[in-house]
Amino acid sequence: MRRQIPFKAILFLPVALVVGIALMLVVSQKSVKAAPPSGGGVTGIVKLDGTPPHQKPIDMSKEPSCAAIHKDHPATTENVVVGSDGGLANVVVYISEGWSGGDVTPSSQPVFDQKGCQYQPHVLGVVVNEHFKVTNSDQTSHNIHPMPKPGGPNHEWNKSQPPGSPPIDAVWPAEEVAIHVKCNIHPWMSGYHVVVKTPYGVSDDKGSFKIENLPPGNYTLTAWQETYGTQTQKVTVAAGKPATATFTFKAK
Amino acid sequence: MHDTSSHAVAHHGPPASFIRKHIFSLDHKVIGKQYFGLAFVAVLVGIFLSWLMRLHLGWTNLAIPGLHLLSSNGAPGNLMTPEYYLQLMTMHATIMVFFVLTTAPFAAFGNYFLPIQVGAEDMPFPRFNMMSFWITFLGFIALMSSFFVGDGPTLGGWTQYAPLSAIGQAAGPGEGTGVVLWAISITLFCIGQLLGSLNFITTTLDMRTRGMSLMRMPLSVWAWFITSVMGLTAFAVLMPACILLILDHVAGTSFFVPSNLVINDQLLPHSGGSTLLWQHLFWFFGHPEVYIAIVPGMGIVSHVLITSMRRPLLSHRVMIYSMGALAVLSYMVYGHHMFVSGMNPVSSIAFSFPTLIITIPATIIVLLWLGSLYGSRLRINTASLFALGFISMFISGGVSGFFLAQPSIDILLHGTYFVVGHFHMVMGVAAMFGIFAGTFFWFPKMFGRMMNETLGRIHFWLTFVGTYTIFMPFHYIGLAGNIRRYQAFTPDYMQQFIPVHKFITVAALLTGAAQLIFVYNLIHSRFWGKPAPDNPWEATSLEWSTPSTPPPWNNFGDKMPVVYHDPYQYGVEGSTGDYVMQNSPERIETVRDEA
Amino acid sequence: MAKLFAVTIIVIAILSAIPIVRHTWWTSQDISTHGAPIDEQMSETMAESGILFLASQILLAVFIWKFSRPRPGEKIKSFPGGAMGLVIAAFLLVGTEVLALGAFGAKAWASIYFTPPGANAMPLQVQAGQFAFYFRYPGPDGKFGPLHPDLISEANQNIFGLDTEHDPDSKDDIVTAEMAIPVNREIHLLMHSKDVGHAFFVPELRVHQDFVPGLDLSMHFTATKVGRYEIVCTQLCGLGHYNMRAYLSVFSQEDFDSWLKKQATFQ
Amino acid sequence: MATTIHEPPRIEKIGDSSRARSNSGNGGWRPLVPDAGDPRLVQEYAPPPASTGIWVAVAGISMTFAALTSALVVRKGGAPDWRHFTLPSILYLNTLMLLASSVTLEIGRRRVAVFMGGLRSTAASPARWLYVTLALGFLFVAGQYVAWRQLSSQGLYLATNPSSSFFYVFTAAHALHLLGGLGGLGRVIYKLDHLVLRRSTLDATARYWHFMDVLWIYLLLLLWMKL
Repeated sequence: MRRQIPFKAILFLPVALVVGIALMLVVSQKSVKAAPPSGGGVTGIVKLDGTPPHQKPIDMSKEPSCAAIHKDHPATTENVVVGSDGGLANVVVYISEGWSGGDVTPSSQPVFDQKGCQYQPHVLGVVVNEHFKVTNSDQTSHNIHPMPKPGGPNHEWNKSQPPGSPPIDAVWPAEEVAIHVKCNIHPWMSGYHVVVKTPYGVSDDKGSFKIENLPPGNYTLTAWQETYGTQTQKVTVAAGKPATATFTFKAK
Repeated sequence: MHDTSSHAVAHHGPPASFIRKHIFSLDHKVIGKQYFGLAFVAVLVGIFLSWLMRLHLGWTNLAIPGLHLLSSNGAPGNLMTPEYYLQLMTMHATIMVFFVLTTAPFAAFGNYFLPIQVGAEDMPFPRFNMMSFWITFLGFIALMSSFFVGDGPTLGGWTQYAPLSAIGQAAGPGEGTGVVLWAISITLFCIGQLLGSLNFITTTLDMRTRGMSLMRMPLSVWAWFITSVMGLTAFAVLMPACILLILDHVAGTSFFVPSNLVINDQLLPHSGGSTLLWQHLFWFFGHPEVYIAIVPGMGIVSHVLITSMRRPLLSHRVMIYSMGALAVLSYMVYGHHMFVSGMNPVSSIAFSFPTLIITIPATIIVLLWLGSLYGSRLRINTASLFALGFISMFISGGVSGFFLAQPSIDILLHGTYFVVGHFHMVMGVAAMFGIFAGTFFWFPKMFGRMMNETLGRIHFWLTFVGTYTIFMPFHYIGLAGNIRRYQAFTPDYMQQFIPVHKFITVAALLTGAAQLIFVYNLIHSRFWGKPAPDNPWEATSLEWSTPSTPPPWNNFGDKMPVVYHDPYQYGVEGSTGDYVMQNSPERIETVRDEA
Repeated sequence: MAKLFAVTIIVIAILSAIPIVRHTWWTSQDISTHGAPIDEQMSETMAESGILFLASQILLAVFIWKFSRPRPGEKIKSFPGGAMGLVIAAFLLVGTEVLALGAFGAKAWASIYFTPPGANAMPLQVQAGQFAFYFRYPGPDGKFGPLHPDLISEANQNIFGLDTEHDPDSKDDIVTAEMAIPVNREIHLLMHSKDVGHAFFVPELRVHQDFVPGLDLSMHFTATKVGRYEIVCTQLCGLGHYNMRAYLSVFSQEDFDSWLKKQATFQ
Repeated sequence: MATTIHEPPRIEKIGDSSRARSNSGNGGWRPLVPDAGDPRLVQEYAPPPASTGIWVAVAGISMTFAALTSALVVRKGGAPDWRHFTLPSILYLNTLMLLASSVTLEIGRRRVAVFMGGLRSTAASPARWLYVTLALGFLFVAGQYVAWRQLSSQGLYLATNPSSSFFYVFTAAHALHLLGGLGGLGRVIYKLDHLVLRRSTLDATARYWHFMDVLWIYLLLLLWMKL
């Protein structure tokens, strides 16, 4: 029949569509494997000298489910988080010189959680090619938008995560200190990814940090804080004897 | 070769090869069918997208099985993300407005029947006509391909307001490559329709057969002619606007992007552009565009209805003048889309009056249909049911225009579901009813087979009741302040609308499913339908006087028709019954215009 | 079939009209001083177009019912008055209707948009951005400090881009995420957008205006009823459009003063 | 219902004098088919759709440039960032070339008309002047390109300033349409060589070319005043 051909052509379109979609779904994934290093480490503390800047409270009334979480402890900005003893939290201390141990093995898959319309942790340290999970514990959609330097090896991405959807598996292919992360839906949400090639530690509420599994040697440590920038310090790690380091940032 | 050797017909001989016959055909009938096929594919995609959107609006946290197959970023864990909803919405609107409501009633039926109805052998520029379709097709491909680029199609709505659409990825997912593809697609579409309009206008002016005076052209021809004049002016404005948008997006110019925009805490490099400029350019096209979608429907419905009523309209001329008035006024009213957009408030009033006045020709058109129905001998079939349904829909959608024409009421209704209900009824569903009426009416001529009448009626009933069930509630919740283009209803006062949305979703799914009856009917009848006689509806216009059904490649064989009568000579005492065909030389007592 | 169709049209028309007549869903209660003419215009238009809607649908149905089964041999009849009659009817009926609507509507519109704000109007600035509204009160000095778009940092909650170190006028400015206004006091709202187009819509307040990037617009209004309302965005502004909203609290003057004082401590 | 009997084919009395003298002898509004209805005879009488088509195309293109013009006026009004610059002087030379091309085309068109009129004794190739027009057209486009290079060497690129943006957009849009005209001209020459050229095609192409000319003068004035 001479008229059958156009009809078949119509049928072909959805088939082509389906095939096209299937092709789009082929996702390649890399895995990280390296030999476990051993040895000592560096412990230390990060302090803030001076009066910490005022952290403005965040009014989340437009997102009631988040506002409810912060009912008793109002959420504030987290540019400078200072603990009781002047310890400075959310500082990433990493080895900027002297590391010769090759690729670092991640101990467990880090999680970058969104809870109460804030990022937990506020600063996430990861090593290059380390897979980390982005999860959403809120009752609202979030939008994760890390903004690496344009033109660099790390590419900006921007994905939404409705409540209840599976974690996003992400990875940074190159070193970068630091990548600002924002949520497009909630403008106040702000966090950082610090991507390093070497062992690192992130300071806790008291300002103390710990870098483990360092072979003996001379190292240069760099501490990065989102408001105050970086400081460096040289340390020597002897066999079986962890080194200590103290960083002090000056409040402006 | 001689000075006067120019000839209006026979620009091409019968097609020889398969490709020339079915793919790169110069035959206006094949091109019309290609447009019909394009619109058919597009409408299926559009309905599918609306299903996904409706499911999400009814049950926001519902995981739609398999959705992640369409877009892994847009639907992680089968849950629709906010941007994916808006992307689906934008694509639904763009596909429906451009590739369905413009292509089907105007480009598809117009291409097929305009030359036949004026007694021409073909369009005067068949190569342009072929290009017109294939450029439009490329535009459709460009639009669909945006589903497969990095961050998916654009989410900016079919209006693509700058600067959201012009600043690129910075504005969020769905504002990257998708916008460029959208703008390319619309630019191509404009070029395609400009070429089409060129052919339509020239055919109507120059290619009429002997005796086919302007006033003897059927109303469908008049509607297509008026539409193509509108298209020529409207698409010629949208095209450069889209190109400027692409430049802003890609080349860093600042036509539409003002200074000092801060996104993600970063100052954008643009400066000095005017965001209202885009709105003016867009709506100067955008408002005539809705008439481009509906006027062919009016022509088709008049044509079908007159045949079913067995009498001409009370006045052929008044109908033509009213459609012409709609076209002229449509350029003066576009500002009513921008009442609260920061335009000078004086111009709001200036735009309000023509908008209100445009209801007068629209009312005259409706009254002409109603008045002509009086005392007619109405034959009920699927085509006439859809034509009557069109009138009902057009009335329902039209009265809400009184509200939206007034800037003071627009304060309450701008950007609400009231607007969504209004345009879905008046230009969406009504135009679709026009397409359905045209399909049932002309299918026998296009494919040589009758469509199944029983299935047609079942489809009509489900669609008629279903569309009212979907779109009437839109008006109610719009009145109460439900904002459109929301993927979920977070404001406290909108919680009360969620049950209504659930109801609408169920209605929309059922009505959408009812369209499968039409799909089945179309495909089944295409191959296995009853063979059609040459003039199944006992109609008078020239398309029913072709020597074969479907018509031969040159429409009328070796003998061009000569026209002796006004187009709709029904209710007369002719030798064949109560009608006399336009090209029948017999003497009759003619029906006269009553204006 | 035709009779069933006629009945269906009438049933649909009546069912469609019921929620409107019963006000099942209706515009929210007006709390503004300027809203009355809008509401009046709304009910006028509703009545007139409702009558048109019902009349024409019923006419359509009746004609379908009556003329779909002609007796054999019956001649076609013409509508009394013919096309000219219909045209005249359309011009007289709809023409006068739309002119009246247009004239009264223009008056309502003019009463809102063509009047300048009073001298005592309280200035208040609103900035729209993806995807939240933020508000700024001038503080005790009554002056807004200048804006520096390059200083905007949402992470530091410097939403407006104020330079409190160098601009003395900015020091006492109060920035909030909720809007609060005193009742029965005219507000002069200064609007600008930080990024793309947005809109400011408070249904109860009968206030609706787009933010146009690159343009500073202003509106003025007076709220007459204490309560908590919502401001929503009606202009598609990106993926978080649905979530762009803020609360509007209308307080008594005392409550407003203490609210503002409390907000000042958060700066 | 009035009573008349047998209305013969009505011939409309739309008195458009320019159409009345159209070469088809009956005017574009009244395509006549002999009573026998033989389409082969139609060729003698039917009007040239190309002449109508070209006016429709001119209307559409005018609309596009009107839209761009209004964009320029709106964008310039109240924009503090508008930077004036002097138009590259080669534009004036280009203008002369384009004007000259219109003259040569008109000469060519007359020669071809005479040739088509049957006076084949004219020894010279009738296409000669058309080739000259074609060459001038290409020179114009090349000249426009030189103008672009001049601007970019001054550091004025597409995105530098709205004034330069509009300059590039306008000249590029015009050049694209002109290239279309060159294509049409090439087609005319090809058809002439193969003796299949229709008078209406020649006339339509010439009209389009003159329109491009007028459009360019308009654009030059606009750019000269506004930039």
